[in-house]
Amino acid sequence: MTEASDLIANDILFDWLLRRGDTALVLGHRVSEWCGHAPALEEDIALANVALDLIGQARLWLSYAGEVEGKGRGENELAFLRDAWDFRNLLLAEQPNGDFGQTLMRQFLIEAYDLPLLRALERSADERIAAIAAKAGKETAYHLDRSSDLVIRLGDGTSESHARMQSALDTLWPFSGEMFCGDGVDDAMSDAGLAPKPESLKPAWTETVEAVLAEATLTRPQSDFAHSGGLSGRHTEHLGHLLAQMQFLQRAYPGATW
Amino acid sequence: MTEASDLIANDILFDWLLRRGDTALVLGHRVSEWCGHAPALEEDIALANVALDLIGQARLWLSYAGEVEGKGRGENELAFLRDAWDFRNLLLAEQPNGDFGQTLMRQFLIEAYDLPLLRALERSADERIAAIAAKAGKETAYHLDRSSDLVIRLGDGTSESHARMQSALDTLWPFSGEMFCGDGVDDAMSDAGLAPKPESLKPAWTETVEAVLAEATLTRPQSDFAHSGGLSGRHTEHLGHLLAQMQFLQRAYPGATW
Amino acid sequence: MSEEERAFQERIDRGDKIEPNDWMPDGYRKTLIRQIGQHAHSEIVGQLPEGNWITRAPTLERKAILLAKVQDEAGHGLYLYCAAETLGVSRDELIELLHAGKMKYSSIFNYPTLNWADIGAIGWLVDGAAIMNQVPLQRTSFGPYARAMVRICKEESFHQRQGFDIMMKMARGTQDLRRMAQDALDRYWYPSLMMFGPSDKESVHSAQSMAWKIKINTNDELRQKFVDQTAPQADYLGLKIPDEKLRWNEEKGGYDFSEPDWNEFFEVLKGNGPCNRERLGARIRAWDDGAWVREGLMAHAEKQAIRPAAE
Amino acid sequence: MSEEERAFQERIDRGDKIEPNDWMPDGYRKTLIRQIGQHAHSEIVGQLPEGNWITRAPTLERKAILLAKVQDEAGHGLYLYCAAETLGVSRDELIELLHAGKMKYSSIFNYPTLNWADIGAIGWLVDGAAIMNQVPLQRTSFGPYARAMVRICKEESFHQRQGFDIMMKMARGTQDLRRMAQDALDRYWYPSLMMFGPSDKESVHSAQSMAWKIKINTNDELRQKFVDQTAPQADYLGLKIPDEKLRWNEEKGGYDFSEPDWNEFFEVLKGNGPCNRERLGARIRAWDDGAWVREGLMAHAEKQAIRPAAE
Repeated sequence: MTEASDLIANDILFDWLLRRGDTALVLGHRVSEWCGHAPALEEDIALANVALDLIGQARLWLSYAGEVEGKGRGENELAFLRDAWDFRNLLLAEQPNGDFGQTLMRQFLIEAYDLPLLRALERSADERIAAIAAKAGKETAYHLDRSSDLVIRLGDGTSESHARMQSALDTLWPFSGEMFCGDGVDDAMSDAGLAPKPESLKPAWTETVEAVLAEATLTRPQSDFAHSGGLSGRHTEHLGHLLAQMQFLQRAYPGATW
Repeated sequence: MTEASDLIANDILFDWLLRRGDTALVLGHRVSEWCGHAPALEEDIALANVALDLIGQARLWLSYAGEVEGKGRGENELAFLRDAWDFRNLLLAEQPNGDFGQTLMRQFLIEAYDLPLLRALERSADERIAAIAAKAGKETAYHLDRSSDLVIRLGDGTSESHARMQSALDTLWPFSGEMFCGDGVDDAMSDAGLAPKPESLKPAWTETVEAVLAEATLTRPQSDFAHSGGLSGRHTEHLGHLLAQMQFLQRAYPGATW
Repeated sequence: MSEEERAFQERIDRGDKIEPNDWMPDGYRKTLIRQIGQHAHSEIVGQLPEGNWITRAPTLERKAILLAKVQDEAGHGLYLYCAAETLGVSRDELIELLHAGKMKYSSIFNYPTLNWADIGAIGWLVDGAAIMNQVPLQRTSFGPYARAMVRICKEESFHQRQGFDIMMKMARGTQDLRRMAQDALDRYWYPSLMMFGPSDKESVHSAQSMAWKIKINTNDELRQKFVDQTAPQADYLGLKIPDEKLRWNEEKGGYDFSEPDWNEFFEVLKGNGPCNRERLGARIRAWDDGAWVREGLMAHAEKQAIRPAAE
Repeated sequence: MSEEERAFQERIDRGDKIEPNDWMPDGYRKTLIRQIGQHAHSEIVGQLPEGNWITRAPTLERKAILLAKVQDEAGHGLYLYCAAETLGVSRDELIELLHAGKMKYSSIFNYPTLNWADIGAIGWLVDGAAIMNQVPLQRTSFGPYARAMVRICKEESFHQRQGFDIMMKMARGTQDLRRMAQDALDRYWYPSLMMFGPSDKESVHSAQSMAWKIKINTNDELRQKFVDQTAPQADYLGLKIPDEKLRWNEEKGGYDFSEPDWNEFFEVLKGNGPCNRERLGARIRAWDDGAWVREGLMAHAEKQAIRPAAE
């Protein structure tokens, strides 16, 4: 049985696992903020389901990260006792929910990336990564089907729904480029056969996004300017506020068993 | 020199001081959330000024409370290291800002109570209380002038501004009765000549409120139903979220000197 | 009583299930619509107090469990609206009545969730009381309602166990956590007792509803059963039910206990609960803010309907 | 150059102050409106990054100091809009231009405040750079602007000292706090250098502005002065300026240092800074949400104006 730790330095693998886990955690948190406030009962159920899957994925990635780190931190220590600068999630994941259109567009843009990423990770030289990816991939395929469908229906709906979806796309587009900015961590993971280079996922993402936007009668923004920083801990101002809520109990009652 | 501690049990005085300090703190926090987002530059300045005065008052009351408690807690320990159930502020103070009209109405209803309260406290048998009240009273007189004036102008402005002010009044009115619900703490403070009974402040408050509402062409709600619980630590759901933000740094970095 | 009514009552007395296309008295239909609709609304509004802690759940596992629970509740709402729809009223109509204040939801959801133990207390006490109400309704005379109840009860007992598990962790935890657990019990005890409604002696509708098997037990019977079940659980947790009069009565084979403050109950019903304005306001805001989404989906469906299939 | 223009330039050369009712060239007026307006906008937008930490300030004293500071900034905005108004443009017109993206504010406020030390760094570095720009403007040729600057500079130096005090507390605090301080310096150093603008060699407006004494020093002079002042302060704090090339140059009597990334500067100007969309969005939202308030106050004033005084 191959183990990643034979192939790569632990701190690099740890960092890479945090990127996965933190993105799922922060995105799941955002989606969970909708609970009870969605535009229709079916959406309340669907959003809760997405949040639940993402929190589940976060637990798998973060538990593994904690083991790799080897300092005794588990999923909860990593989720609740790090400040924003130690989070490694994509900036896109932490963007506020905005209206339902903005939440939906954020999910679509990330899911269209996550799916090819997870598919590739199923072939990781590390069995643990491959197993997590296989489980998460099934969930994400379902989420992406759903978000694609809704983006199409709301993009090609009323003039108001079209305008809102276009505005959501324009707002979030500059945060999409970060998904494809590989760095040394990604290179090392790729060299070790553990993960694909982020750049390699761009064609699949672009294909999905362009097909859906076309059917949704939405216009892909011209600029390819991309915000970045999330993967190295430079976040937007939103993350700190999110964590202040998320971490309150663990911070206020250290050492308690819940 | 008379000292309260000769006249009353420390735990009662402590509780009473927390009511003053927590109300000022939580209300000041709410007002400070407006920073940079007010409807006009003059309002940004005025709201910052109100917040500043309230935080200043909170510091005086809470410092005194800490001394009375005698367990080494100062203003910061009391502000940042207690959870919601140990806060003793009025529920009205923790209500969300809503639109500018709701913030303004909240301030007016509390200031119309605080002014006669502080005037009475200037005659407290405890010199420290009297001194704090004298300082806070001057500030509050100014704030009340301002909020009364604005309530009148917006109540008797456009039909939209009238409707918004009326809605603010209707929303907040059920939280105003708590100000006049005295309990054993208040009785003991009153018996010791340290503070007035809350009930005794109702005529002055009613007079101010009715005069301003009349000029503002606003209708006083019929129901006298009153929410309560703040003074004994049963708050609304809002306070926990407010504290999660406010206390984050002190909780996340215990023992640091800022 | 007309011929039809007599035949209808005989079917019920025999234990037959009434199905949507069967003849039924207007009063039966109306009562059921009110009861099922109110139950559906309660599931939906009930998402809000628990939702208040999803973003602050203390561990990822607790967060996942709570999310799953709230998702179940939305699902229950869905079954129940479907059951109501078989009686000829649409979900949107019911929702409009809710938003207009013309239909109620369970008053318990007008109480705030103030610490994490409230999530435990809601599972333990509120879901516990709900189950007590609902288990007999699995045998209710209206088929779709009875079948929805079977499914709902199964999930609710699961939620109740999870709630009890939270309470247990907290009641056996640090001093702060024990204090939270006791605080939650103190606040949720009487509102839970109120969930069974005032004594049936004061209710005019009860007799008819019981004849129709829409209501199976009296409010007081269920309340007693709830107290008898819950009091030993509180003991087991080492928590104190906030009732000085609570004690085992050997003679009646049940606990004696204090009545909740029915004035408070009627105040909350009138709109003066701690959170009425907020709960209904949140639902109305969600509905209004979501109007463009529902309209967009409808417009798209209409476009699709008129497009040639080949496209 | 016309007779009037020559006389105007002579007054400036003599050191006279130009007052609002004096004759002035159109270009002088326009340049001043742009410069003062942009400065006013910067004070207003500048409330936002600091406002982001008011609710999370770590002690009550720090919260009060920060509130007072942000209040001062709104006050500065007010003086500056008043100074601009003397040139014949209203505050509302200027605000509309800002919201339409036709006037700028200082790009530094498009950077986020990510930890509490950023509040220190803004005081120390951003206010420090602002003062460096503004102190000479106390001698600018336009009277109302020069006078506004005197008042503003006094308050700004106070803010700078407070910012330095925060940095000092953190740089000498726990390991986490030291890390915050260094992180803030790392992120704010180059954006602060950018505050002086690109080298004047590339600026067409600079020569004319200097002749008119609207601009007193070149951008490069001020940037050098800023680095020379700040580098020893960083040493004193035990923090490391993120510039490998930074070193004292005995010969020129100043520090050598790396240029900031001017591509980033132009990207931020174009709207691609980390927070452009949010900052401007927040201001527009505040303005739009406040429309009813401004309209209400106006309507009331009109009613008062037509009411008999006796009322």
